[in-house]
Amino acid sequence: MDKLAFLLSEGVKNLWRHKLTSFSSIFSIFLTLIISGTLIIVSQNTSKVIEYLRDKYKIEVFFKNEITFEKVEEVVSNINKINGVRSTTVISKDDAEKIFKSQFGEDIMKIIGYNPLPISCVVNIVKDDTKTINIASIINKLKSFQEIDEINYQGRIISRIEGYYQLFVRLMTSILIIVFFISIFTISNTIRLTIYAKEKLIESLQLIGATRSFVKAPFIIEGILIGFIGSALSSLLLIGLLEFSYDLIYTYLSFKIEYDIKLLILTLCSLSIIISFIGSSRATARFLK
Amino acid sequence: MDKLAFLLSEGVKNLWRHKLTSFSSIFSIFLTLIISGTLIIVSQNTSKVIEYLRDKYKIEVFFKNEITFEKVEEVVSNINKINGVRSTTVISKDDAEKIFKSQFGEDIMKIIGYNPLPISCVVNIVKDDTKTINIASIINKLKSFQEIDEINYQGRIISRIEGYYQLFVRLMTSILIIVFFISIFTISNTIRLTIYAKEKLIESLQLIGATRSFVKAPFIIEGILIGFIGSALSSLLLIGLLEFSYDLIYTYLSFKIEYDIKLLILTLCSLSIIISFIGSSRATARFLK
Amino acid sequence: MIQLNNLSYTFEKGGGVSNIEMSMQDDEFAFLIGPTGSGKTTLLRLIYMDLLPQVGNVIIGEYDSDGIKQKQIAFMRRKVGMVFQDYHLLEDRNLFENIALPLHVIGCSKDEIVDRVKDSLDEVGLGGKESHYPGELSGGEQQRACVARAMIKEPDVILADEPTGNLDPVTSFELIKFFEEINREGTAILMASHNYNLIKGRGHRIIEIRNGSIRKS
Amino acid sequence: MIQLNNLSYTFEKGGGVSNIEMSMQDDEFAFLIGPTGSGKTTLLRLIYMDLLPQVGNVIIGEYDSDGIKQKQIAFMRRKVGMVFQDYHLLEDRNLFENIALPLHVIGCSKDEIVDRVKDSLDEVGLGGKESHYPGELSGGEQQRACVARAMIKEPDVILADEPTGNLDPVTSFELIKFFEEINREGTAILMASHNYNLIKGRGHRIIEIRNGSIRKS
Ligand SMILES: Nc1ncnc2c1ncn2[C@@H]1O[C@H](COP(=O)(O)OP(=O)(O)OP(=O)(O)O)[C@@H](O)[C@H]1O
Ligand SMILES: Nc1ncnc2c1ncn2[C@@H]1O[C@H](COP(=O)(O)OP(=O)(O)OP(=O)(O)O)[C@@H](O)[C@H]1O
Ligand SMILES: [Mg+2]
Ligand SMILES: [Mg+2]
Repeated sequence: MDKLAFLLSEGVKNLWRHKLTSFSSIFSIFLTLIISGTLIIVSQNTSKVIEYLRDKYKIEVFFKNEITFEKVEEVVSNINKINGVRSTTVISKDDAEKIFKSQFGEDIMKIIGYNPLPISCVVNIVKDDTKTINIASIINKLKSFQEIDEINYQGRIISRIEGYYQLFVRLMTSILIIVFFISIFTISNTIRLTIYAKEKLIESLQLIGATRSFVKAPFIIEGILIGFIGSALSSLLLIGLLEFSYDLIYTYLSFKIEYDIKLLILTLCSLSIIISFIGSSRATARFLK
Repeated sequence: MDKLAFLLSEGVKNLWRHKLTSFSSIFSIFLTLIISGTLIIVSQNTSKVIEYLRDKYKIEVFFKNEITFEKVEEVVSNINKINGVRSTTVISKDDAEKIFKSQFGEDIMKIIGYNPLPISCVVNIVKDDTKTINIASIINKLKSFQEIDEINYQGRIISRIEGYYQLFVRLMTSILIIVFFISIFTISNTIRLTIYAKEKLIESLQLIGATRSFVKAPFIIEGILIGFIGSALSSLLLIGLLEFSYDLIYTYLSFKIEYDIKLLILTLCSLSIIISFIGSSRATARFLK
Repeated sequence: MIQLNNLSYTFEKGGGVSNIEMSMQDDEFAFLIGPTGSGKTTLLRLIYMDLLPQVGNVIIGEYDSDGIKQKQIAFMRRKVGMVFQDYHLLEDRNLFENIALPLHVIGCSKDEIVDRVKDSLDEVGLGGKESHYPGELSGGEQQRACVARAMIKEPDVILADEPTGNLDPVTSFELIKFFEEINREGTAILMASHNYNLIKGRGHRIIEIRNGSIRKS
Repeated sequence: MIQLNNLSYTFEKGGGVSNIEMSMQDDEFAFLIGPTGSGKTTLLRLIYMDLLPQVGNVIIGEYDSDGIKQKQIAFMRRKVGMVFQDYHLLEDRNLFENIALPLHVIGCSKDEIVDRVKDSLDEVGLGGKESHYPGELSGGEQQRACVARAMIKEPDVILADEPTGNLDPVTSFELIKFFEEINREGTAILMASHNYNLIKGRGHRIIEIRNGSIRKS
């Protein structure tokens, strides 16, 4: 017990003695964990985000002027059967009139006495992210309807956003890998500095008959402390940020972030233990013969 | 001469001995200089960027339907006299017809036999960044014309972009100030570590009769070396990036970046000298009594 | 029991010891003498296995240097008290902490450590200097601290390298008497020294080393 | 000329020297003796102004400790050669670099440094060990290295603190003879020592210090 207390206090002293380098290790662990935490949350929400984005997909279809509303309804029911189409919303001539008003600031009925605008239909795409959507094939199928005059779609922009999202995930992953190794490196560097500063102590301990594990223990403890502080800080920040942004995002985008605090903290802690353990063993293995 | 060579070689050895912490100082100086370099370039281009953005400002004015083209021309010449208006472009009924076609995929002439769309006019705003524009007052003056039916303007979005630009400049400046102090701090920390490691040497030198400046010299040299490496690296990166992005930005935005390489390098070098000098004197003053 | 069989060790830059053949009983008190640079310190380092022999082997108690593991060396050293020629005191720990270190290593309780450190400091005449850092002790006081540290774990063997170099004749004489007392209680002592006056006529075995070889034993 | 006027210095934790009144001529050779912990090292530290007196003052050559500036202390020290009890050799520099350091400080040229270091190492019998680091030298060799470093700048005064503690009698005797030779060439020497046998009957002045005060001079 007293031996353990001794080793622990030695570890804390080591940490404190090199406050500044310890701080940089804590910071790099912190960074690693923030990034991995973000990635965990992102991956938990990926399907929801893609669903959310696809919800905004729409293809606008304009029908020929002579087509009656009944005919339109028939065509729309066929459109609904196309693979990849989730739902459709028909925009009647009255709806179109309102859109015209908002676009041009004019009441078309007043000007020409009747409504020349065509019936149109908004085609919504399936939201489920497990299915990859081939917009082009849907467009081709729509074009095959003789009743359809023009097809407008913003699909390109939105699938580009989806692409950005995936790029972001991939980028974060690569950054995560980089900062992961940087963390290991800075931790082992910090501990190496401590080992340098304690050269005499280490030598004396070995001459006195301390086993290798006794000599190593304070350095391993130092590393674990650094890891612990880093993971505590990053968990706090992440949870704080989540709590804060949850309401914000819900209010502005009506998107509910999904997360599991227990899983998050657990993952961060185990990651930090892995990093600090590898980092400090690397330092002690290389510098304590 | 031999004394100088001795002090110089001591300085280089110090730097080399703490490669890793030296690296972090070099990196923080590098960061500071990259940010200040960016700010210098940004401030040299501010007026051009604002001019570029204002070039995209426009206010759309719709005339009442009964107003003749001659009357419109008269009104437009009055609009041109408004303070803050640079130029105007009249959009005739024919132009409006084309816009309608592209929006609705329909030829309005074919449908109703005549063109019900109103004449409109795009009002451009002065570009000169020395004048701050009061969009609201221009709008009010436009509203006072009886011939005008509706006014559409994106001014808000674009002046928001201008606001973002200024926010960016301010943000960068604050970050600059922060990293500036972080740099001084990390340099003095690095040198402090060297001083710690050289405690015995310093003590021995003082006991042998070395003056304080002789003892300090290698540490100051170490600091200046760090500063020099940092400024060389950041100058190289900035110039490389500029050369690369100049063509790119010109091709895509037809915007020519203005910069003065000599001024840039000079500023970066003097900044790095200031930082490393303050940093190393701080360390030596505090830790060499 | 210490036994050195045909022991040789040569440093890369020259110097060292060669063909050392020697043995010591469990309760023996022996002096190791020889001119400066003759290999006394090297021989002692070989015995406590700070250096491992290039030729021959060292047997100390149950431990044989042949193929010994790091862990066993640590355990062996817990039974050997060493007084280093260059003290090896830790500059950043005070006298109390320096002397307590060997007890932390073997895992004593806090109370026991306080008691034993106090006793051993009193024994070497350093009582009251517990809070001094090594730099705040005189040369002779540092040397006695080193003796106290070697003694505190009540070792089976004491290897002392020039423990009186910075002591005045009176204090040196007291130290020898102290060593003799411990020896009588059953601790083997091997002490390297230049101080012929102190050594001679005390009836202990004298081992002379010259140029890395034992001359007479 | 060294002159100590009513000198006192007490450490925070106790110990030190008090009311020291003493003077030495430019060509004198004096021994400083006293039991361990009596204040010999403290007195020498006061003379080379590593400690500044709390009461009284030290005059060494043209320098007076009263209100002296850091820079002047540095210049004073260039004329004083010091042999430290704990050597103060730099562990991470080899023997050559250690000995050369004082010459770098006064700004000698490279060639001169090489020549003078070689000569002074030969003088103390360490020729050929230039590339050894302090940890690779025996205790006595380190002590002689320390003597060489003190001597290399041809000082006006040599302050030697226990320079024979790790030397065998023969080498110690040689060192004293060497000091006497230097002294005959006009260098003042003040040497703290425990080794009464070495000192007595050589006709030099002996200053005895006990409990921080000079007893007889
Ligand atoms: N690590 C080393 N590397 C190279 N040579 C060494 C090393 N340690 C000692 N030597 C050399 O080996 C020889 C014997 O050294 P040792 O320290 O054993 O002498 P010693 O008898 O203890 O002398 P002293 O009485 O001066 O302490 C010396 O010439 C020394 O220079
Ligand atoms: N820095 C210090 N702080 C506190 N006490 C000190 C300090 N230096 C020395 N002392 C104490 O002052 C007294 C005189 O020390 P000093 O080193 O002058 O003795 P010395 O005569 O050189 O002894 P030795 O022969 O053992 O070297 C000792 O009791 C010592 O503990
Ligand atoms: Mg030795
Ligand atoms: Mg002393």
